[in-house]
Amino acid sequence: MTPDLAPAHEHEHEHQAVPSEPALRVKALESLLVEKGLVDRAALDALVDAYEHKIGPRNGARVVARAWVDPAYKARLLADANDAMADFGFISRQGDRILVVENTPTVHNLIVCTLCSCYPWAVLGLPPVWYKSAPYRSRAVIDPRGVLREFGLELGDDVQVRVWDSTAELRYLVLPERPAGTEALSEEDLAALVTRDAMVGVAKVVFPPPKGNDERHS
Amino acid sequence: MTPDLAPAHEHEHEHQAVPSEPALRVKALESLLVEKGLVDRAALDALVDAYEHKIGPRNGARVVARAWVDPAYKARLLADANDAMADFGFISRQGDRILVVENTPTVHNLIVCTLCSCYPWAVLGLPPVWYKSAPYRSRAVIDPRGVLREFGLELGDDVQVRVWDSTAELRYLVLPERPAGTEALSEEDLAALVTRDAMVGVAKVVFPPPKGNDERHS
Amino acid sequence: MNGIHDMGGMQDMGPIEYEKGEPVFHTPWESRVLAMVLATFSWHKWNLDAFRHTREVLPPEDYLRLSYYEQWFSGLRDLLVRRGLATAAEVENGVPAAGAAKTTPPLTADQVSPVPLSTRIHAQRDLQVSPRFHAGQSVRARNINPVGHTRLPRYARGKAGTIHRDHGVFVFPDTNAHFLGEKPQHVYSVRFAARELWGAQAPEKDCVYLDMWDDYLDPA
Amino acid sequence: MNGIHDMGGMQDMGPIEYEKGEPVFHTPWESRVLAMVLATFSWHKWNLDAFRHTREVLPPEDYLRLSYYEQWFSGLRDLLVRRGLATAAEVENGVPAAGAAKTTPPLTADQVSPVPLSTRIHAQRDLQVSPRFHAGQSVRARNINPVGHTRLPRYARGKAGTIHRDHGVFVFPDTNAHFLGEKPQHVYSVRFAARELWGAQAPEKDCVYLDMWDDYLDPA
Repeated sequence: MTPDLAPAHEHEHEHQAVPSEPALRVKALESLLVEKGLVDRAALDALVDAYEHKIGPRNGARVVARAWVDPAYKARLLADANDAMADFGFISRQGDRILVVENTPTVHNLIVCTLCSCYPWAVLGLPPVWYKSAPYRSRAVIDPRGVLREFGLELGDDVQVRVWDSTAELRYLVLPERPAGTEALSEEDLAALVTRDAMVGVAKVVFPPPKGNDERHS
Repeated sequence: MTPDLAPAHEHEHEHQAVPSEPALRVKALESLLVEKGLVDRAALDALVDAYEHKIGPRNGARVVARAWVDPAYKARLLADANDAMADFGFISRQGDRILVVENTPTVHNLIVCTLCSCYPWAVLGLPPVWYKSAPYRSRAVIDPRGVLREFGLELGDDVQVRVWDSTAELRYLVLPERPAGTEALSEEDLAALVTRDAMVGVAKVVFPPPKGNDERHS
Repeated sequence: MNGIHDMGGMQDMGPIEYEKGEPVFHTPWESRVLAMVLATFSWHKWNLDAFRHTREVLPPEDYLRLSYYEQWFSGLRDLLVRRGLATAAEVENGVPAAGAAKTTPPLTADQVSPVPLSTRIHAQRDLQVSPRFHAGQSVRARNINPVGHTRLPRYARGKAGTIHRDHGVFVFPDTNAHFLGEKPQHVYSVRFAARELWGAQAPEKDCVYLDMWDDYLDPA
Repeated sequence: MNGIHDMGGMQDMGPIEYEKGEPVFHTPWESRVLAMVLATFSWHKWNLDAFRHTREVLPPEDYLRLSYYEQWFSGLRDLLVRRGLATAAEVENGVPAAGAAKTTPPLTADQVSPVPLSTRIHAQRDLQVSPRFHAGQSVRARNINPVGHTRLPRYARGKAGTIHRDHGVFVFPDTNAHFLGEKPQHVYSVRFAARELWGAQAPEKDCVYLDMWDDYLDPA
């Protein structure tokens, strides 16, 4: 990777004397595709930039916060998520279908893709490695409560766990419960509380937010 | 391995300058067990010798040949294989249970162990690598005809395939069909025709035997 | 294909490894693989189902060992050659064949910015197709074991569930992945009780929802 | 445990690799592993079910990568330590701990020759236990998903079959593997139509027989 193509991470790797084997092979393929006119390097740069800097869980968090403060918006969101999210501009009304599932005191939703790694990119960005990993994919459907326990979330017997296995071209987003004590917070402040993990369903939104919570990367 | 412990194979490895990592680790464990008095080295040698030289598909072949020439023996074998095999001395009447399943023009039997590698050691010796391998174990139950095709055996639609998945402590042996043209052969000559593969059910016994058939190793 | 990718219900994959403050990409080359995969979709020489299937045909050992983007890279190389956008020699050497014509990329940077709305999956079809089922209906997932691509996981096959909602008409992955036609049909959200899937050990009220095509279902 | 070892029905493991004239052992160390595994059974500190389970708890990547005797070696080391015949340090260093007492091996060469009849599995029990089923009866395999050892493969769970014969009383692997008792019970040969297991694609007459314990079955 030349520095101008990947500025955000280059500093991590500049001390690496010998580029890794995959790095060389990927670079060779990119050269080929550019030289053959199959891809436009500027388009690749724009794609990387979009997923690295523009598309991430902040999108989903804004949606969640608005649903918390605006009951009419929440109703729209649960009825037609694409339509409601289009208000923010980061999704098209005709785009890939998103469904929002709501957590309540008696219902906890969890998103997984057992067959590959389907994930609501438009509102959460690219999935973290653990979401794509075999341990999560394999056990989320057979032992969701055990999986949640690994994430530090213990659910009572009175709570129904609903697991959504993303087997088709529908993408799921969990609408977490609004934590108590947040009545005075602005929509923007509420959005800052909402984590990726909560929108996948492996965590709850907590207030006040835990110190040193660096889950969020954008 | 010191030469006196593994005479049969040592010549294959004497040009190997550096012993392989598993060889060293195995040797270290054997030393430990001998020094602690947990195992008797002579007993280990006797076990290796038994499986390398005494117990193998020739045992099963003798049983099959006798069943072909002696209808009363065949009836006993199908009714109580341990009792019938005890005649030969290589199995105990109280030993691990063996069941013999008979191939006919309309029934073909195939043995597998999908969960591990169970195999009728007493009559066939130790299983070959392919029998223990994932490709065989996984597909023998879902696509036995495809598996048999890989072994060069195409079965007609009029033949029922019965797969025996060795999930418990019963061990299966296939009694293959006696090939045509063998009416004049002695029991001993018949036994020489019977292959391990035929007794697992991935082949038929053929006469005259194919040239260069080196499947049999004992 | 009943393969290692179909891992719902396996219990031996170890603990979940969570990385705090995980970056979007762990190395720059990962980002380039992502971008190349997305950009080459715009040639319409393959589809997402076909791309998914390239991962599924990896040997199980490789599937478990290779990282996500290594698998994507492998799948991209495979499709470029198989679908005629590049030759095996070109992909191997990273250099266009002598005399190869230069084409014009269908995806340009301005189509990507500010957000890549143009890299949609486009799997839904605005077609009038009769649904075979309706919300509330009892269904049973078929016991099929195709050697090709399917999105019906093994853990749900043969199990009884209830239609939760009708999502509309989508292309059918089992044919689409193999370029055998879109076979558009209704996709439903189907609810399965955890106990139906996993037996009496499962908590009584818990359930798993799967999105399932008409061809995966029978009336129960 | 629903694990990679339970591979009946998978379709992605590649072609069967057949070695012509395959030797009994490929290296001398393989033969020593076999012999040590067989000889240490005579301490009766573990059983075959427990030994099998040591393979099943290997990470799937290792299960697919390691050879059969490498897996055995790993399992033997595990049990020696876990069942108190040796310490982890002894197994690591290959040297008895200072001051460790020397015992007398229960298995001697004369018990092995000419053939090792003494290395039997000994899983059958001469006990009067009422069978829950009889030949000809229709049964259904239970849908259980224990995290421990079981010999009920996933591909048969929930499927209907017919009792072919009663094999008698045997120890129950699901408890025996974990040293939780023998729980002796009847084992049956159960016949399943291939179509019941794999759907309409399977040949009509073909079938698969599994040996199944009483606790794996319900009346159908």
